[in-house]
Amino acid sequence: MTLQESSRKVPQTADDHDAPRAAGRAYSRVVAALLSRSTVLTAAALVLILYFQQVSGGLFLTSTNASLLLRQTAVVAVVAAGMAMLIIMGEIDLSVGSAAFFTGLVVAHFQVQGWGVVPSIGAGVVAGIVLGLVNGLVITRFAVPAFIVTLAGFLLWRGLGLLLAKATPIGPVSNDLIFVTEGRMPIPLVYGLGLAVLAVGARWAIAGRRGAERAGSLVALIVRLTVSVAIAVLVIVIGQTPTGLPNALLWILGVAMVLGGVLGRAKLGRRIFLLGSNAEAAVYAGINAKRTVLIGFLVMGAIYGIAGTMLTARAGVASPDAGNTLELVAIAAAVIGGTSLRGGVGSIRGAILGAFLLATMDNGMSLLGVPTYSQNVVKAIILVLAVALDGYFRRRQLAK
Amino acid sequence: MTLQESSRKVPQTADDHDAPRAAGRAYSRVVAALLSRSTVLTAAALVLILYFQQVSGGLFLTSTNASLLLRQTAVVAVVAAGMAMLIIMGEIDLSVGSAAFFTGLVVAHFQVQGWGVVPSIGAGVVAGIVLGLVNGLVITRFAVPAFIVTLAGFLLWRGLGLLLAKATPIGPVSNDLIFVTEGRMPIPLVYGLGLAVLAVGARWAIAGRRGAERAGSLVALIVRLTVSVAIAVLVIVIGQTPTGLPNALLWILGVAMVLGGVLGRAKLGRRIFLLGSNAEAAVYAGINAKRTVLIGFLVMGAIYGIAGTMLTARAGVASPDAGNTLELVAIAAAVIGGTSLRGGVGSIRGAILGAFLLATMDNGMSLLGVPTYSQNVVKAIILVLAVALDGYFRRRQLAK
Amino acid sequence: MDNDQPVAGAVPSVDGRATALLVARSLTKVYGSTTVLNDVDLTLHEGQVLAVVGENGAGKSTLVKILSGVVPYGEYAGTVEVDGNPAQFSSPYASDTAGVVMVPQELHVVPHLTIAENMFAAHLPGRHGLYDERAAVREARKALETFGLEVDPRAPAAVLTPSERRLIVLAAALHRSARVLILDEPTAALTEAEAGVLLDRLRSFRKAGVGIIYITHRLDELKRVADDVMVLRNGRLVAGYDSVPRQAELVSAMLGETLRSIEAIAHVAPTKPASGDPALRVRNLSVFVNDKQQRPRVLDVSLDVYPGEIVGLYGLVGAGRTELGRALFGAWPGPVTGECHIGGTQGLPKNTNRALKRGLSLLVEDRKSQGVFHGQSVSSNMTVSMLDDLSRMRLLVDKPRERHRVDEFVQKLGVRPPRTRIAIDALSGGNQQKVLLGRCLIDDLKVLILDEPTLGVDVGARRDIYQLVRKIARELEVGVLLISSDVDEVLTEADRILVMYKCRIRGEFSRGASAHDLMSAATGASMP
Amino acid sequence: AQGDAGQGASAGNKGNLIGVSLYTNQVARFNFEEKKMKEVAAQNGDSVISNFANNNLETQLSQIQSMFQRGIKVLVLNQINSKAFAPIVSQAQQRGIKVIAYDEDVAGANVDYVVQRDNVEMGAVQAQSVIDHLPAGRVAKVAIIRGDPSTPAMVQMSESYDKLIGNNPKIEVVYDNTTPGWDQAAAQRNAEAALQKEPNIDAFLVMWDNGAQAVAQALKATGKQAGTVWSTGSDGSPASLAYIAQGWQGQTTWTAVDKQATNAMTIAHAFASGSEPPTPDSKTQAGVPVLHTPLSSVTKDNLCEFLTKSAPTGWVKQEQVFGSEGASTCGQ
Ligand SMILES: Nc1ncnc2c1ncn2[C@@H]1O[C@H](COP(=O)(O)OP(=O)(O)OP(=O)(O)O)[C@@H](O)[C@H]1O
Ligand SMILES: Nc1ncnc2c1ncn2[C@@H]1O[C@H](COP(=O)(O)OP(=O)(O)OP(=O)(O)O)[C@@H](O)[C@H]1O
Ligand SMILES: O[C@@H]1[C@@H](O)[C@H](O)OC[C@H]1O
Ligand SMILES: [Mg+2]
Ligand SMILES: [Mg+2]
Repeated sequence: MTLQESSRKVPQTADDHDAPRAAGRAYSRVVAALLSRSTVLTAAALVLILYFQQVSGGLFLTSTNASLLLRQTAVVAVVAAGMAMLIIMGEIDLSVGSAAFFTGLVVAHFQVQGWGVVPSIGAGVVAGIVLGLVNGLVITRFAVPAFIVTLAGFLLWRGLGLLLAKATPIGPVSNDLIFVTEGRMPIPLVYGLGLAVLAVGARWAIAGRRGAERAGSLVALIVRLTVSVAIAVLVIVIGQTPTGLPNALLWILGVAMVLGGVLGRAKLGRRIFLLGSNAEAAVYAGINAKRTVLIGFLVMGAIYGIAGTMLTARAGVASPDAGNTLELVAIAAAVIGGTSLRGGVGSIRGAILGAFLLATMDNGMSLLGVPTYSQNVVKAIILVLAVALDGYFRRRQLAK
Repeated sequence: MTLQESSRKVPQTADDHDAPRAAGRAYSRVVAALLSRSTVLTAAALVLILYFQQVSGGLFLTSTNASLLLRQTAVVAVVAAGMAMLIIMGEIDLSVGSAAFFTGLVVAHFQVQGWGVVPSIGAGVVAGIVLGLVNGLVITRFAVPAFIVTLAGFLLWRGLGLLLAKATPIGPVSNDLIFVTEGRMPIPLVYGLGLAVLAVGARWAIAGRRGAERAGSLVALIVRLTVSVAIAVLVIVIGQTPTGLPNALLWILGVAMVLGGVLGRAKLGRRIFLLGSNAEAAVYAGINAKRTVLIGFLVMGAIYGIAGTMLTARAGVASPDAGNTLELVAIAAAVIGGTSLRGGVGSIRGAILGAFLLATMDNGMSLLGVPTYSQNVVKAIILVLAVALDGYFRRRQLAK
Repeated sequence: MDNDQPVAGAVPSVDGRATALLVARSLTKVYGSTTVLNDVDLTLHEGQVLAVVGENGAGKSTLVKILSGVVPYGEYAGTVEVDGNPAQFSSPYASDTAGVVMVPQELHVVPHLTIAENMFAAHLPGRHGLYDERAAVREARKALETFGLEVDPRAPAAVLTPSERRLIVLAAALHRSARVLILDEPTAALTEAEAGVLLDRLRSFRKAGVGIIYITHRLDELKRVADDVMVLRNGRLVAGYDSVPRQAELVSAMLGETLRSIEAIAHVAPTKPASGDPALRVRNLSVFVNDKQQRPRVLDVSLDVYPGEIVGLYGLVGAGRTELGRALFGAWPGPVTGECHIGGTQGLPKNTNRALKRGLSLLVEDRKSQGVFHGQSVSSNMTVSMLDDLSRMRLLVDKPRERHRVDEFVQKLGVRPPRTRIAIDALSGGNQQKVLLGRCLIDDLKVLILDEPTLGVDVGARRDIYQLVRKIARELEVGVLLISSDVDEVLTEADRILVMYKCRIRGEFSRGASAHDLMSAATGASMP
Repeated sequence: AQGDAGQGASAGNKGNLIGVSLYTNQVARFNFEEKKMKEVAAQNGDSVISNFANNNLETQLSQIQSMFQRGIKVLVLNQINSKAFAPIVSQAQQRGIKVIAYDEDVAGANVDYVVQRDNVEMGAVQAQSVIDHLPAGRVAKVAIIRGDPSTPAMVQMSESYDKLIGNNPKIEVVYDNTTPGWDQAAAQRNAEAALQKEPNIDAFLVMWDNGAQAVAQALKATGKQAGTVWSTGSDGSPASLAYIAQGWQGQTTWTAVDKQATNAMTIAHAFASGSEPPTPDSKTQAGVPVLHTPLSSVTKDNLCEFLTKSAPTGWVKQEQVFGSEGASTCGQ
C-alpha cells in the first residue's frame, strides 16, 4: 500500500519456509531470527501459554493438555498447510470445510460397513482427490476463478454429503480409526521422532554454521544445537508419560514435511511461488500455469481426504457440522502465519504455527471456561495484536 | 492465472462502471454490449426468471413477488456494492455481517427505548461509521492486512453484540422502522422514480449518441430510449399495484447511485481503481494510499449502519443470527458481478446485479419448494456456469 | 505494399545457409477492430540474425509474441513452422519446449524470489522434481559471468537495479540452448558496455547455428549484429534488406518520411545560461538504505538546476542516480539527510504527494511496476497526478476538462493510437512511456526529473520527447534533471552534465564535452 | 392482500397447499419430520411445500413470504427465533393463513395451534437422569455442556438445569460452558477442558446428542472405561444409540417426532378443510390450543424396546446401533 510496506516484502523471500536462511544473507542472522514471523508467532504463543498456565492454576502446561492441544490443532494445521500452498500460488479454496466433511463421511460410511482402517482411509483420500480434481479442472479448463469454483464447492459438497447421510451423524467408527489421530504414539515411534528431531536440528545448526559469514555463528550453532536437543528430549519425555504424544502429531509433521519439502525443495514449489508472485512473468518464463494449478488442487484433494479422516477419527463419528468454518479458520491460520493473500509469499511452517496459535486460544479459554462470546472478543484482539506487532518489529528493524 | 486471463482485463478500465461506453471505442459497440459482464448477468437472470415463471405456473412474475424479490435482495445488494468498492481498491471486509448485526442491534435498542425512526437509524449509522473507523485505523496505522483486521472484526462485533444483547433478539421495532424497507413506496415517490429513470435513460442514450463514431448509433439511441421508457413505465405501473414497490428499492438505488457516482465520477473513485490496480505505482503517482483506504472503510462503515437498519427493519427485530454469512454472499455477488479479487477491476452495477442473481435463485427455488440440498447444488452450478460463460464469450471475442 | 524492396528471408539466403529454422506465413493479428499485424511473412535460418525495426506500435512485439506462443495459436491468422513442421504454440511453455526462447520487452522479474530462481524459473536444475539450489547457483554464476555481474544468485532479485534485472534475464536466456532466440529490445535499458557484451555473445551464438530475431530501436547496433533487417510499419512488412542499409534509409522506411525531412530534424539545442534562483537546489544530500547497515546510496551530493535548464545526470548502473531522484521526489523509504530547495521553498518533500504539490514530478525508471496502472485507461493513467487540478469542488473529476487535457497531451506527445479510453496495456511500450511523461506535466511544474525517459522509445518518438522536454524547459521555465545511461542522449540534450560514480557526483561538464570525458568520470577513472 | 388464494388455485395445486418452514437441515430429526409430514399430507390428500432456512432468520422470512406467494392455506412454522416471528405470523393471519407453531411457540403472537416439544421438560428429563445416576455417599462432580445460548431451546433447557442441578447439595458443578452453533468440535473441546480440569467427573449433563458424542470421545481419550461416566443427550440419533449400547453415553431424550409431524399435518388438514382440529391437551395463557409431543428417556435398559417399538420406521436400523453383525440383537 505504501512504499514502506512494499519494501517490507523484501525479506520475506520464497525461502521463507526457512526464513532465517534466506534473510540471513542480507541481514544479520540473529536479528532476522528475532524478526521472522515464525518467531513472533512463537513468542505470542508462549506468552499466551504462560498466561493460561498461570490463570488455570497449572492445568495448561501438563502432558495431558499438551496432547489435547496437539489433537485440537491437527486438522486445522493440515488444512492450513494446504491452504497456504494454494494462496501462495495465487489461488484459494473455500470448499475445504465441506470437502473434508464429505470425505470424512466416506470414511465413516465404510467404517460402519465394517471395512478396515486402511481401506476406509483410502476411500476417503480417493474421494478427496476426485473433489480436488473437479475443482482443479473447472478452474483451469473453464477459466473460472478459484474463488467462485470453490464457493460453489462449499455449497455442493456439503449439500451432497447431507443428502447422502440424511444429516445424521454416521458412526461410531472403530477404535482403530480413532487411534489414527487420538491414539497414543507407540514408544518406538516416539524414539524415532526424537532422533528425527535431532537429525533435522543438526542439519539446521550446520547449515547456519556453513552459510554464516559473520561473528556470532558459533553462538548460533550452540543455540541451535541446544534447542534441538531440548526439543528431542521433550518429545521423548512427553512421549513416555501416561498420556504420551498423540498420533495426530504425526499427521501434522507428515503433511508439513511433504508440503514444506515441495515448496522449499521441489521445482514445483518454485513454480508455485513464481506463479503466485506474477502470473504473467510465470507464463513468459515458460511455466505451464494450468498444470501447476491443477496439481495444486490435486494435492489439496489429498488433504481433503486426510482432513476428513482426521475429523472423523477425532469426533468418533462423521457429524453433519464437521468442518464448518474450517475454510475460514485455515485461511486465517495461513495469513496469520505470514501468507500474503496477494500470492507469492508465505510458508507452511507459518501456517502451522498460525493454526497452533488459534488452537491455543481455543484450548486455553475453554479450560478457563471463558464464556463463548468473550472468547471471540479476546481471540479477535490477540489476532490483530500478533500481526500488528510482527509488522511493527519488522518496520522498526527496517527503519533503524 | 494465464495470459489470456490477464488480457481479459483489458477492456474493463476504471471508466468501466460504464463498461459499454469505455469498451465501445475499442470494439464495435454492439459486440461489446453483448459481452459485458452486466449483460451476461442480466441474460442469466432473465433465463432464470423465465424458467421460474414457467415452472411456478406464473407465480414468479407477479407484482407481489417482484416486491418480495426486491426486499430480499436489498441488504445483500447494498453490502455487495460496498464490498465491490473495497475489493476494487485491493482491500476486503470479512466483518461486514457482524458489523451489520451490531448496528442493527443499536437501531433496535434505541427503537425499544422509544426513540423515533430517524434518531434510531442515525445512531446505527454513527455506530457503523465508528466500526469502519476502527477497521480503517488499524489497517492503515498498524499496517495489519484488511483480511486479518476484518476477520477479527467478524469475531469481535458479533461477540460484543451478543454480549450486550445477552444473545436474545431485541425488538420488536416500531412499524415505522419496518416501513423503511418493507413498506410500500408512496405514489409521489413512484412517479419521481419513474421520472428519474427517464432522465438517466435519456442521458445514457445521448451519451451513446455523442460518443459514437460508428453506424448503428442511431439504433443504439432508439434501443436505449425504448429500454428507459419501458423501465420507467414498469416502475410506475408496478408502483401503483396494490403491493406496489418496496422502499427497499430506494435504499438499493441510493447506495448504488452514491457509490457508483464515487467510483465513476469522483476523484476518490479514480484513486480507488488506480490504487487497486498497482499500489506501488499509486505511491509514485502521488496518491495518498492510507487516506484513500481509510476513507474507503469509513464509507463501508456508513454501509454497516444502513445494512444493519435494513436487517432490523426487514426482520422486525435484531436477531442474534442477523447478517450471518453476509460477508460471503456479498463477496460472491461482487465477484460474480465482475469484480476481480486482484483489485483494480469491478463495478457497483455488476455487484448489484450479482446480488440480484443470487436472490433470484433463492426466491425462485423457495417458491418452487425445491429441496434445500438440491437448491445448493443448483446454485453452485449456476454460479460456475454464469462466470464460465462470461469468460468464454470474452475470450472468444478477444481471439477474433 | 508501397514498397518494392526485396523482403528479408522471403528468398533463401545467398550463402546457402542450410535449412529454414523458422518460417511464418501471412501472420495477421487483430485486436477488436484494429489490425496490428497484417500479412507478415518471415523466414529465419540457422546462424542468421534477423533484425526487426519499426516505430513504436509498428507490431514488432506482437510478431514475436505470436512466434513464442504468448499470443496463443488460434488467436491469430497465418501459420508458423519450425523445422518444416507446423507449430501451434499455445503458450511460451510450448514454444520453449520446441526450442524457441523469447526474452520479452517488458521486465518480468519477481523481486522477492532469488536471482537464480528468476533466471531459471521454468528450467530449474535438479532431478526427480527436486530443485537443486547449488546447481542453480553454479549455473547462474556461470551465466552471469557473461556480463561480469557480481551478484549472489541466492539474493532476492529486489537488490538489483532495473538494468541488472534485465541482464539476469538475458544471461539466463543466453545460457539456455535455444535453437531460436528472440530478443525484444534487449539493450533498451543497458549501458553501452553491457550492450557491447551482449552483441558479442550474439555473434558467437550465430556461429553455433542459433537463429536470432533481434528487435531494437538503437539502429547503430544493427551494423554490429544483424545479417538481415526487416522493417515494420503499421503492422505491415514495408521493407526487407539482406544486409544492413544506411541508417537514414532505415529511418525513412520506418517513419515513411523522406530522408530530407528527417535530416532537417537534427538540431543543436541552444544552451540556456544558468540565471536567477535555481529551480532545484540540493546541498549535501545523502540517501541511505533502510536497514540496519544504513548503506549509503547517495553521499553528499550538491547540485543546482536552474529554470529552463536541462541538466544531464550520467552514470553507470548502480551509481545512485535513481535513489537521488526518488529521495528528491519523497519516494525513498529510508533515511535522507541534507538540504533541498524546490522553487525557493526549503525542505525535502515528505511524500510524493507533497512533491507534486510543490511542483516537482518524476518520470519513473521501472515503467511496468512503478508506472503503469494495468487494466486502467490511458486517460486515467495520464491524469492521476493532476486530479486535484482537474476536479470540480475538489470532489468530482471534471470529465470534459480531463478529456480536453488528455486529448491535448496525446496530440502533443504523439501517443498512438490516439485513443484515451482503452486500457493502457493495449499501447506499445514506447507509447506507454509517452503517457507516463504526460502524467508528469502537472500544472505549476517547476522541476521535472526524468529517469531514463527514452527507454524503449523509437527514433521518431524519441525526437518528439526531446523536443517536448526542451519546450517544457524553455517555455515553462522548468528545471529538468535528465537521468540517463545513454551518452549520446546526455551529450545532445543536456545543457550541463553531472556524472555520478559510487554515490557521489564526480564530475561536471558543460555542453560539448566528449563521450570519453563522461565515461572516464563515470568509471571513476578521472577525479575532478 | 390481493387474491393470493386465487393465485394459488390457478397454479393448479391439488388439495390443500400446506407450507412447512423448518429452520435447519443440519439436524437429522427435521429431515425426518419433513419427510414424514409429506407422507401424512399425501395420505390426507394435501400437498406440502417445504423449505429449510439454513439457520438464518432472514432466509426463513424470505422463504415464508415466498410460500405466501404460492398461496398456502396453512403454515407450519418451526422458527429459528421465537421472538422474531410475531410480525410474519400476523401477516399470515391477515392473509387468512392459519399458523401452526411447530416444536415451539412464537413469542408475542397468537398462533392458531401449537404443536410442541416441551424443552423445559426435556431439560428436566436430562437433569433427572443425571441425578438418578449419581454415586452414593459423596458429593458428585458434574460437568454441564450447554448448546448455543442464542437459541431458545438452550434457554429453556437451561431453566431446568439450573433448577435441578444448580442448587443441588449433592452436586458440585466442576465445569459449565456453552457451545456456539451447537458445534460438535467445540463441544468436544469443552468436554476435554472439563476432563482436563477435573479428571474424575461423575456425569456430564449435555443438551444434545452431538454433544454427548463429543463427550464419549473425550472420555475414550482419557482412558475411561465404558459405562463409568453418565451423560445425557437428545434426539435419539443413531450414533448416540450405538454409544448407549456400548456404554459411552447414558441416555438420550427421545421426542416422538413422528407423532409431532403427524399431529401438525392432521391439524393443518383440519384447518385447511374447515373441519374441527383435534382436541388440545392444554392451552396457552392466551388460549391457544397446544398439543404436546411425548418425551421419553432412552437408556441401555430400554434400548431394545425403543428400537423395536417406539422408534418410527426409517429412523434407525439395528445394525446402526449394534454394528453390521448385530442386525437382530433385539429380535425383529
Ligand atoms: N492487448 C491489446 N489490445 C489491443 N491492442 C493492442 C494490444 N496489444 C498491443 N496492441 C496494439 O498493437 C499495436 C502493436 O503493438 P506492439 O507492442 O507489437 O508494437 P511494437 O512494435 O512492439 O512497439 P514498441 O516499439 O513501442 O514496443 C499497437 O498499436 C498496440 O496499441
Ligand atoms: N529497496 C532497496 N533496498 C536495498 N538496496 C536497494 C534498494 N533499491 C535499490 N537498491 C540498491 O541501490 C543501488 C543503486 O541503485 P540504482 O542502480 O537504481 O542507481 P542508478 O544510478 O540509478 O542506476 P541505474 O543506472 O540502474 O538507474 C543498487 O545497487 C541496488 O542494489
Ligand atoms: O439437537 C437439537 C439442537 O440442534 C436444537 O437446536 O436444540 C435441541 C436439540 O435437540
Ligand atoms: Mg514492443
Ligand atoms: Mg536508475
